[in-house]
Amino acid sequence: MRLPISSEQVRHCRKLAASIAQEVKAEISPLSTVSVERSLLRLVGIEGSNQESVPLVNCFIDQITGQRALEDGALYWLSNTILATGESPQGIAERVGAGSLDLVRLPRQPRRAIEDLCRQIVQDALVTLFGKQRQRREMEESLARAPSPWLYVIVATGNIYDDIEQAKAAAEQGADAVAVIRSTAQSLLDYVPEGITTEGFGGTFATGANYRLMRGALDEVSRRSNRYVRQVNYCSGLCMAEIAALGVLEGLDILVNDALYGILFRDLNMIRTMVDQHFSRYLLGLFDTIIVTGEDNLIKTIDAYEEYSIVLVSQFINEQLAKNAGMREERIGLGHAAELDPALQDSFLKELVQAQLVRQLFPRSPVKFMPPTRYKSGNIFFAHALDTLFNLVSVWTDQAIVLLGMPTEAIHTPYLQDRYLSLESALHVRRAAGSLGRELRFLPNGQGAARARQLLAKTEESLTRISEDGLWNSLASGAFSAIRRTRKGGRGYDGVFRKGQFYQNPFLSREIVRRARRETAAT
Amino acid sequence: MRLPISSEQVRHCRKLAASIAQEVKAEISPLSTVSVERSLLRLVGIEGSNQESVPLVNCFIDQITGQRALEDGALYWLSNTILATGESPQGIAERVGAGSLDLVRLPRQPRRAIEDLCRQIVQDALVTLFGKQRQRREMEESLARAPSPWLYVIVATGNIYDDIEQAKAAAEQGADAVAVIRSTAQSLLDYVPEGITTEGFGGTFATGANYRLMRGALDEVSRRSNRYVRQVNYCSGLCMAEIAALGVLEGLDILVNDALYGILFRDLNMIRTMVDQHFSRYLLGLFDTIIVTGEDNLIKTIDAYEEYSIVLVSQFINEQLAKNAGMREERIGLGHAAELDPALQDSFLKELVQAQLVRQLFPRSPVKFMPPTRYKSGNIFFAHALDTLFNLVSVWTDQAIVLLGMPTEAIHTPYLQDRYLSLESALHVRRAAGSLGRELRFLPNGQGAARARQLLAKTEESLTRISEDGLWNSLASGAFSAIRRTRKGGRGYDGVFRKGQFYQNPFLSREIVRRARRETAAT
Amino acid sequence: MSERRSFIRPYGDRLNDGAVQLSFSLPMSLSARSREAAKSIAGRLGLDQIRLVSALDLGNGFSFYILYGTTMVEIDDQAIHLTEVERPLLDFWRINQLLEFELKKRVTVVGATIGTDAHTVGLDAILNAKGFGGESGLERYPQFRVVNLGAQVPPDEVLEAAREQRADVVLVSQVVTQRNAHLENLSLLAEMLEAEGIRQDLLLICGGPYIDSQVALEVGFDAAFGPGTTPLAVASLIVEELLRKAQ
Amino acid sequence: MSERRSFIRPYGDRLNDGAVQLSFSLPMSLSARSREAAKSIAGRLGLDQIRLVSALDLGNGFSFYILYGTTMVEIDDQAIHLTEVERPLLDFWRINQLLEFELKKRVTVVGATIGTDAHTVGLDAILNAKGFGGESGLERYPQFRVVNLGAQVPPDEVLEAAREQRADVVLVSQVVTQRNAHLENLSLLAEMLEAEGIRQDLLLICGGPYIDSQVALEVGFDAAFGPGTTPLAVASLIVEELLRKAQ
Ligand code: B12
Ligand code: B12
Ligand SMILES: Cc1ncc(COP(=O)(O)O)c(C=O)c1O
Ligand SMILES: Cc1ncc(COP(=O)(O)O)c(C=O)c1O
Repeated sequence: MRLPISSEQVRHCRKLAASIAQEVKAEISPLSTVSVERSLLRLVGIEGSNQESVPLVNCFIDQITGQRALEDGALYWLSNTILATGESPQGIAERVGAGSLDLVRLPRQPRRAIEDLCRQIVQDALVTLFGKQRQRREMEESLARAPSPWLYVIVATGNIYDDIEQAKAAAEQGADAVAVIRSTAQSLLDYVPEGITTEGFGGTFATGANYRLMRGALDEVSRRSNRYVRQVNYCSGLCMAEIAALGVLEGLDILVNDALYGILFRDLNMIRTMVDQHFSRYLLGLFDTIIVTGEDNLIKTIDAYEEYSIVLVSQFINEQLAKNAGMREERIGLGHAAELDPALQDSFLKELVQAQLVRQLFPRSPVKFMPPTRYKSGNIFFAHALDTLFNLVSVWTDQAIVLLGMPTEAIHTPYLQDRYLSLESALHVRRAAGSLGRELRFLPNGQGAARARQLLAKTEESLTRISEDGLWNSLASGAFSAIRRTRKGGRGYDGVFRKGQFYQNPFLSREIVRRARRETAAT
Repeated sequence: MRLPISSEQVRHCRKLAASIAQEVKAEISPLSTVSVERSLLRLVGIEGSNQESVPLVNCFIDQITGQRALEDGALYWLSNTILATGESPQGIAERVGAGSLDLVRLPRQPRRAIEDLCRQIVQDALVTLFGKQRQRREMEESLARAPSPWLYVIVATGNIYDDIEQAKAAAEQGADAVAVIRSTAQSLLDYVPEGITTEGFGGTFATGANYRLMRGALDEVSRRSNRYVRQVNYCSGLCMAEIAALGVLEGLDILVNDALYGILFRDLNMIRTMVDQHFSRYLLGLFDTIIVTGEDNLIKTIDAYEEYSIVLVSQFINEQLAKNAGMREERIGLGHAAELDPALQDSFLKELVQAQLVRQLFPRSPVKFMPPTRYKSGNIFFAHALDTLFNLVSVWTDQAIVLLGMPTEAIHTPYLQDRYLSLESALHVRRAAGSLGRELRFLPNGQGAARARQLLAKTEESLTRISEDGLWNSLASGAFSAIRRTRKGGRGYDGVFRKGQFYQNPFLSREIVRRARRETAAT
Repeated sequence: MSERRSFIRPYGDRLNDGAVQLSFSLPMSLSARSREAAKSIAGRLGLDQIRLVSALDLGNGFSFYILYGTTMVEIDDQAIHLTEVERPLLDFWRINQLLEFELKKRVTVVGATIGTDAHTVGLDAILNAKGFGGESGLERYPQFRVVNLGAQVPPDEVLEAAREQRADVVLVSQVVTQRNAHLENLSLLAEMLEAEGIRQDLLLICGGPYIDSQVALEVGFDAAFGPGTTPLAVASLIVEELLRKAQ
Repeated sequence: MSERRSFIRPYGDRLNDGAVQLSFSLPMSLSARSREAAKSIAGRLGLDQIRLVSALDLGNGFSFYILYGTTMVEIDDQAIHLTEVERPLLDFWRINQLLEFELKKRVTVVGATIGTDAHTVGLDAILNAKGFGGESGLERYPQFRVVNLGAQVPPDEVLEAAREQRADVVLVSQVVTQRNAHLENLSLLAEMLEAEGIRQDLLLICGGPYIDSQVALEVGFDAAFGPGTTPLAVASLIVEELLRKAQ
């Protein structure tokens, strides 16, 4: 059911986005951030927090930052310390956390030895992680395949134990992916809280321990119901890179990871965010994790019909940034949403066209489609009707991942039964309308085709302007949903640094990665 | 959004149905029934009942039947009595009702005088009725036009006053047509109850007085909301012809009127029903009233997917029978329904194809589409989702009249708020998807097209068999939903009679009708 | 996790939060007053933390409300009194065996939908060979003789048939329940059978989607079946009860 | 037909039938016992003629119920106590006129969404020139000076701004109410303003879709606005209250 659009124009959009992304990459290559460094420490196995509940990875980075030694990076100082003291990474981190070890005061070891050790530590870490990944994929393959689209629901009680009960129920009801919504504004924290949490606002904190509990629960239902249920969380905010590391460590399947979200909607610094997103995506790409982007946010506060093309603009940019970080298209789940005002004439047709256009522009992406939220009211019956139509558009246009709308969207974070009702409708539509897309065609000269062409033209125009101005200036001039951000403004800029001459990050080395893969395969 | 079907085959189906209808007409032409005769009395203005609450028209017909004088028909005896006594029709009927007048005992007046008087009475009656009809159409035209499809809801409290409150609310909520469901099995009564009624089971009695009250109420909302709201009732059962007369007298806009329903689902005699349906349709055709047929019933108890073609078979037959009675296609609202099991794979696509096929086979018919009922459960949320999909199919395939499904279908006759929720969903879909049919095409070789061709072939086959066997034998052999009826079996056969040599019914005279129209136009 | 604790409360977002959803219409136009009235009603039903989440004008002086609230009501798991008995189901083979070798007779079942009710699908699901939910109906059981009178049967015809056919079991279906039409029909039949002195010779069973077991027993029935009933459930009960009576 | 009578009961199919729809989940697997529990809960909420119309297994030891029933509760139309005041709305012109010539000052309004709440749309609807529901926001009124602090503002920053800007009115929005997050934020702000001794110089108003007026007044606010509030409603209240205070 293809829309008649110009493939020439699509190629041009992609080229423009690639040049925008390329410019960003060039600027951020020499940079790293505190979050990236902490993620490296997590990847090599450091976990836990000190007596004041400060995560050990933060203690470590804070110490070297305080000593103005951050530029050499976490792995340099870790290796140096191992060589100097013979202690384990975790042991070292614990002593740093307790305040009984001063990293920078130790004598600097020979550069060559440090480099070798770094490579060894990283290779070992990669072998462990690749091994875990292999086990997970084996488990997935041992179970029946989930039909398409995947039905994605959220749990958001604030208490991980309640989340787990509800996630298990949702999985049994037919959910293919379950996301734990984060406690509001975790994006703003420059550390990842530790341990199991039972209090949160509008959601549950993302912590390694919470991830692990949920993973266990979902694995249990997956096995029981012979259907692999995917675990989702948010990889955004000041700890974007660290969350990516945790995601990889704890075996998450999908992470919500958007290059622009933090900048636009959390007022995070743009340079910081770009560096963090790059490394987080690099990591997720390495372990073949799916990311989904957050373009729904772009049309939550502006006219979603008139300004819809901003979604496409952001998708093209997100795609190229992720590809630059080494991800393959099959893992870049671009986001979009059905947020048109139901009072609009032909709103269903318009949503259908928009959804099909996205599907067609990014044919290999596991696109993630999000439901109506803005125009929902407390009328749970009408909300359910709207969601059912949304489900139909999703199935019909063959979206890959569908976040299900809730009848109580305008009331509360979903109750147990709300999720059931949503899944029931979506499962019905998936069964009832699975072949629709193969049976119907758009008229080449209808209003639908015209809308698609108009959207693509507008997207091309915006991408042209952004590629001329560069991403930084475009963010400053309000090109995205009229939000303006300055280059050095926003939270987290002080966590960005230029890598020094001793800086080490062998995770980026193709050579080490290749060796680790070979080693994993051999075991 | 046309389905690729053979127009040759469609023409053949229509020809077969025409021959079936023609055979019926030939057999029933010499016949009349007590119901037809009572309807004539009603048309010339007789109303009310006697002290034992027996309608005067029944008293009249019962008396001549008792005297074995039915064969000459009601109008003969009425005119004879007028000539003999100089009394008014109503006065005569009242005396008959009171038992103080013996019609058959009066001396027979000259045949010519009787004929002339009959024609005069009928012409006067027609002038009055054409006048009423004109007023009604003028009112309709003075108001804004209802968008398509018309949204049709039912009220069914059993109490006409409650019905009126609910009908007015529904009209204000956006209903275009309101039907008062009848108290269960009124079909089986061989009289039309009289007066205003406040008790009924599963519905409200159809009476002239109830019609009048509802008409007043709907006219009031129509004017207030500048939208003509149509009044619907059931014209079926042993009083089919009489109800048609009442419908015409009281200005109803739409009557549910099916040629086979009474035979199959109420075990009424087939000859009786055929005579009644013919005259009822003749009358309704005269006053350009819309009829809607009841093919939904055919698939309520059989496999609605495997046996769907019976709907099409019945539609072709209903169409030809109605045309034989003088109706034009624009007033023959053929019925169909979305009753597929939601558990069926691709059920949405299948419903879409079936709905489109009906639309295409009967392009000028104001087809009436009915919602899922069989597979609804007490889960009002899922029921609402199903109805929303049904609404989409309705709008998409451009059905003319859509009976709205209720979230509480499996629970109770609709509550006030149930109708609101249904209308809300349907109004949304009508606005949101109004252009869909103009934007999309079926693939010529998809499973949809194959289904359409298969259905048409099966229909042709059945019609061929029925036209070979004749309708009577086919009804006996279970050709319709496996229900078997014998020619002389079922209720009401004793009310059928062969018209005698003095029999009079000038309503059937083209000449009289033409004169009446001319007279009406002149005033 | 199955039964968690012995005191049970509604669960919305957390164990024991008591969350409940409510909706109803009022015969008032929508206004601040009507919204207040809606909240008061929820309050009088004992709900706390009431949230009026939707208030819609229905036209013609009516309005509709959707509310959420919490209730402190809790049910003692141990004290739940079952009106609906969860009977162990026998199987097809066992049923016929028990009838043939224990009860030692072929059982005659007379079935009908009574009054003006024309809904046959439910009763047919139990009686017709075709059955329901993948199970065969009673006609398929060699040890049952089924006489299905169909729909719209007046109670006196049921009585007549029961006597003529020497019925062991009478099965009646009632689907239309608006204004309690079914209760009149059911009571009337039970009374007639009693009056004719054959009530004690029969098992008298009714069914239908809106039948309240409690009420059915009160008007004189031996058992009542609700929505989703399968032929096996009915056959099992018949065998059990007939064997009990025979002892 | 508008207000029909002075005692009001829910209406489903007939005046005074008291029909009510209810739904909730239970932490029990679906079974005859759980269905009974659901019916008992409806009974304990005071419903009669309870019909359990849907009982669904939610998996993992939970189940969901939809019920209908009737209630005898009735509300005395005359005795409805309005918490939500239906204030006569002034118009744009009249508001500016009153401020200019009666109150004789330009009113400074400081607005913010406080705590970690990031929902700005609601407050912006009231404050931004663009407005809401076809009405202009307060920025468009010549007699209002609007300082919109945006979202995620800690209460102490609101206090600071109120003092610095010499605010006449403080408007706070709270949308996230899960676990009563908003109540903590609102109380904290009210207390801080009190402690700093500037509470009495201000009109303190909050709003948001799930704010309960009653509770807002209890924690120290002068007024609260719910879903669908228009700028005119807020402006009218401000004028009225400031004039009253000025007297
Ligand atoms: C199909 C249907 C019809 C068909 C019936 C065809 C037929 N031959 O049966 C037709 C179109 C004729 C029809 C007509 C009417 N219907 Co009807 N109909 C339905 C519908 C859509 C499905 C019923 C059904 O077949 N269910 C499937 C069967 C298998 O389920 P079941 O009946 O519950 O039976 C199971 C159990 O209850 C139990 N059971 C049932 N009986 C018995 C008996 C015994 C002894 C036992 C052991 C078990 C048992 O076992 C069965 C298998 O599990 C329902 C709505 C719905 N979705 O439920 C409305 C519904 C039942 N109908 C309704 C009404 C009002 C009518 C009419 C009266 C409307 C009117 N005024 O014209 C008419 C008139 C009919 C009449 N005189 O009774 C209402 C009843 C409202 C109420 N609570 O009182 C309903 C609920 C629709 C509505 N919301 O208004 N209907
Ligand atoms: C848009 C939206 C967002 C956007 C917000 C964008 C923005 N810049 O505002 C984004 C995507 C960022 C977002 C995020 C979240 N959201 Co949000 N969001 C919504 C949504 C879809 C619409 C809200 C809206 O804009 N309504 C339109 C405005 C005009 O209405 P309003 O707010 O009611 O305002 C009117 C009145 O209430 C009143 N009013 C409001 N404030 C004030 C103040 C004063 C002084 C006055 C006088 C009047 C007044 O006047 C306004 C005009 O009439 C709702 C669901 C829904 N459909 O309602 C969820 C919803 C509000 N969000 C919710 C949640 C939980 C979140 C998150 C916390 C989830 C998470 N954990 O990540 C996040 C985090 C945000 C945060 N830190 O607060 C929940 C809240 C649940 C609850 N009851 O606690 C909701 C209900 C969704 C849900 N069902 O879970 N959200
Ligand atoms: C892309 C994206 N990332 C992250 C989040 C949530 O994270 P936080 O509230 O911590 O910013 C959201 C919320 O909707 C989102 O859309
Ligand atoms: C075609 C048709 N006529 C009439 C009726 C109802 O009338 P009665 O119950 O009196 O047979 C129905 C009910 O659904 C119907 O479908």
